[in-house]
Amino acid sequence: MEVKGNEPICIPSRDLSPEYVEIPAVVGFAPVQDLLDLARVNSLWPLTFGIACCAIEMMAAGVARFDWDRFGIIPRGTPRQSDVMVVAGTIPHKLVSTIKTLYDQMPAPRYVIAMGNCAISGGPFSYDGQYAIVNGADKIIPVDVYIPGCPPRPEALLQGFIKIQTKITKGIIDANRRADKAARKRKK
Amino acid sequence: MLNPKTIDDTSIDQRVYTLNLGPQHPSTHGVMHLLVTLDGEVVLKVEPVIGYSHRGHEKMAENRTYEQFLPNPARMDYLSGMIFNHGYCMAVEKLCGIEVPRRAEYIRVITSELNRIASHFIGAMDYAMGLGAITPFLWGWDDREHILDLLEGITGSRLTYSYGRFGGVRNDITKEFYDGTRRFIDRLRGRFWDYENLINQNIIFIKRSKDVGVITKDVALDYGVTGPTLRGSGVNYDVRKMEPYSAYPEFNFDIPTREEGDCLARYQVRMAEMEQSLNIIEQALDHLPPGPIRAKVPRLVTPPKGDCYCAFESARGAVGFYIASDGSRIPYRIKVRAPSFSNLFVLTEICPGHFLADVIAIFGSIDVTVPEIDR
Amino acid sequence: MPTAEPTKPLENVRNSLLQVIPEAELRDRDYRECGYHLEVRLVMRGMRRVAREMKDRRFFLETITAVDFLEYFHLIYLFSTYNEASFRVMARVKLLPEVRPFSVWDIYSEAIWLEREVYDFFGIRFQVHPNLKRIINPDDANYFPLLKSFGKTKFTTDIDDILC
Amino acid sequence: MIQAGLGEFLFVLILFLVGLLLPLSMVIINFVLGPRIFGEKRLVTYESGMPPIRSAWMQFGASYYLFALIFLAFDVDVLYLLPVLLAYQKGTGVFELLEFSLFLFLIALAMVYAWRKGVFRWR
Repeated sequence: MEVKGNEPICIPSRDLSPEYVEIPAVVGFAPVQDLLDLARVNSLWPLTFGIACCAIEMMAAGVARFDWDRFGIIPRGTPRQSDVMVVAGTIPHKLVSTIKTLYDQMPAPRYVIAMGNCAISGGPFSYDGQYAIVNGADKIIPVDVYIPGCPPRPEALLQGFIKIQTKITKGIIDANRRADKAARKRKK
Repeated sequence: MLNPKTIDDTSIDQRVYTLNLGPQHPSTHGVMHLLVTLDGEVVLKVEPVIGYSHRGHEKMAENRTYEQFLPNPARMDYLSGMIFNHGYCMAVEKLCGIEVPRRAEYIRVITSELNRIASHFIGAMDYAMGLGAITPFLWGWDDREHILDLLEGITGSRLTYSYGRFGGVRNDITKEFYDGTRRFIDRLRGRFWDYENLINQNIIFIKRSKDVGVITKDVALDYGVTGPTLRGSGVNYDVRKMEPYSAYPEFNFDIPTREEGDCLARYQVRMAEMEQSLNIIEQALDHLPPGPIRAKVPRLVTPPKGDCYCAFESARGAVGFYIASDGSRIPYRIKVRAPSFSNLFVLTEICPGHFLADVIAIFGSIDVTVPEIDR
Repeated sequence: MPTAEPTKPLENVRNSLLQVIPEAELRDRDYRECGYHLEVRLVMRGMRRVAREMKDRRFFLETITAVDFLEYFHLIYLFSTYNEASFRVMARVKLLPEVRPFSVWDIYSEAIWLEREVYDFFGIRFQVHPNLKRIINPDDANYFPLLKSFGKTKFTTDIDDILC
Repeated sequence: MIQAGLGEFLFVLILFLVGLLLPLSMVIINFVLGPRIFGEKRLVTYESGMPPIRSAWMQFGASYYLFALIFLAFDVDVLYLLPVLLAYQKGTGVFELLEFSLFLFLIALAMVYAWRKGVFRWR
């Protein structure tokens, strides 16, 4: 890997390479898929993949006080049984192939949360002449939700999961909620 | 059994194979990669591969002024971030000859000891979880949340603190922090009894920990092991006692050590050290002197030419900041002596001969933080 | 017990080191100001004798590191003790860039990985090292990051020997 | 009469069909309703994120086999728990308890024998 020290390290920005394009299901019947989405939403199993300080806040989100079990989130050890990959921490060059392998080994439908500034943009460690890290997880794998913070609080991680839930159900829950509120206002 | 020295994974004997206890593994406390050569269940060779969490702290130090480098130490060992932060400030103060007022020293000791307890909670309870005990893991983290609330009250962050400044600390401790710490000390003293019953007398925990991964004194000397891992082998080396810094000479606390040197001894040393830290905090709160919390220090510190090595005790061992300064505002070279680096490679010496499950227990009992090793 | 000037053990180490490597330059340093008590400045050849002497006196090897002064390196070994009032001895070796220092891995086993780290960041190749390859940077990296010539470093140009 | 005789074996047929259709339907539903991904390293065996060093097809030590045998012994006798409940419904509970604890005791003997032989010591 040819790396010269003085100019900034930038891996060509991720073009959605064909291997990451999801092949939609054979039966694309909308109500069925929405029903499945509602089922997926309430059992998002993250892959236990903590790299650095954000991993401790991820564990804190899993423990009694913030307790992500309420959302049906059960951390899984292997990518084969997980839906969400939480990239929690800085991504050095040595870890890039590992992240790609793990992401490939996750079955569809899968989602990625970039937790912490390091996973969003290299965070406090990205500067002109940084030789060691990749500036952001989205340079390697497609990311769904970004959670800023260094480290972000456990509540921020839970909100990230809720944001993924809204994304999965394509905003159906919010749309219904807005519709109910509008209906109540009209009735008054 | 096959002789570990002569075996490597390309040997024709089919039974020997090499396994990646790799970067992503529930039991490797972060992205640690252990290349384990196995004969069936028996481990022949363990080779730790590191570098999966390397961020180039030391190269960054050569681009940052001393103040800009303040947030970095807490991100090296984020479990004892406060101790690293104060240690870095102490190193620069030693280099520039800045006198820190006594109240600031006391506040540093209180916050460092609180952070040490929080780090020992993770170290000890992650070890227990490595053996399959989930409840102590949840208890330990629950008690740790109390500490995080206290420290967040005065510093604003939960894990990676930038509370220390050259010449003292950023702001004074509040009344809530003072009362909260008092309540926390009483509460935690009552909780040790629960941990004692739940884990220390648990027959499975003892059977899995006793005589597993014994580190003798010579091996510890050979590998430069420090911290609770060393104190579990009977050497009472603690930088707070041997090279007293900050306000530690004014408190009396003893260094718990165990003679056996196995995983159980290291676990017991960590639990005993928590009680000692509580004593220190209590004494510090009793005699908290009034006065300023920061010395008069120019905005940008420019230390004289020369170098200095400042050692202090983190939850994992003796940390050392070696700073070479060329008289400018930017350090010429900062080298961080990471205790986890030396503690980690003891694995290659003590793991052969154990089962694979014991290697995970030994690795948990040594309690390393990966970004501190890779810096 | 505060570290009053530990004359007794420090004198023993000084005398024994003087016998072991007469040509080295020993300096007493004020602990409060620089963090170590005794500084040994020597040439690469004497380093293994110093390490063996320290091992016999039950010192442990705290760390091996290097500092790049553009024309030469300073290889820094730190030894400290476990037992009585701990005091620290720093061995400082002046290396020209192409010189290959001797490895002390058979005296201190920890030196295997410490020296690999120094090689990984500075390119200093230790002789007779079991497997001198990169330890932290990716194996196929072709750069030595902590050299002043690599990447961005802001340092003043008038560098004379910082420590004199 | 043959029909009557045959009728009793109907439930065996039902059991077989359910046993066959259930997993099949799961696979089909999954194939039909779920999206699919063909990543480059999808079929690589998972070894904590690294490329596996050797294929998993290799000779294992004998002690793994003995361990599996002992597990099998206890797994099978758990299988008998349910039919025992159905079969022994006539008398009071004491007889069944004795009967079954004797059965368990015999299997436990097998385990003690294996223990004495040193199967659990892995050497």
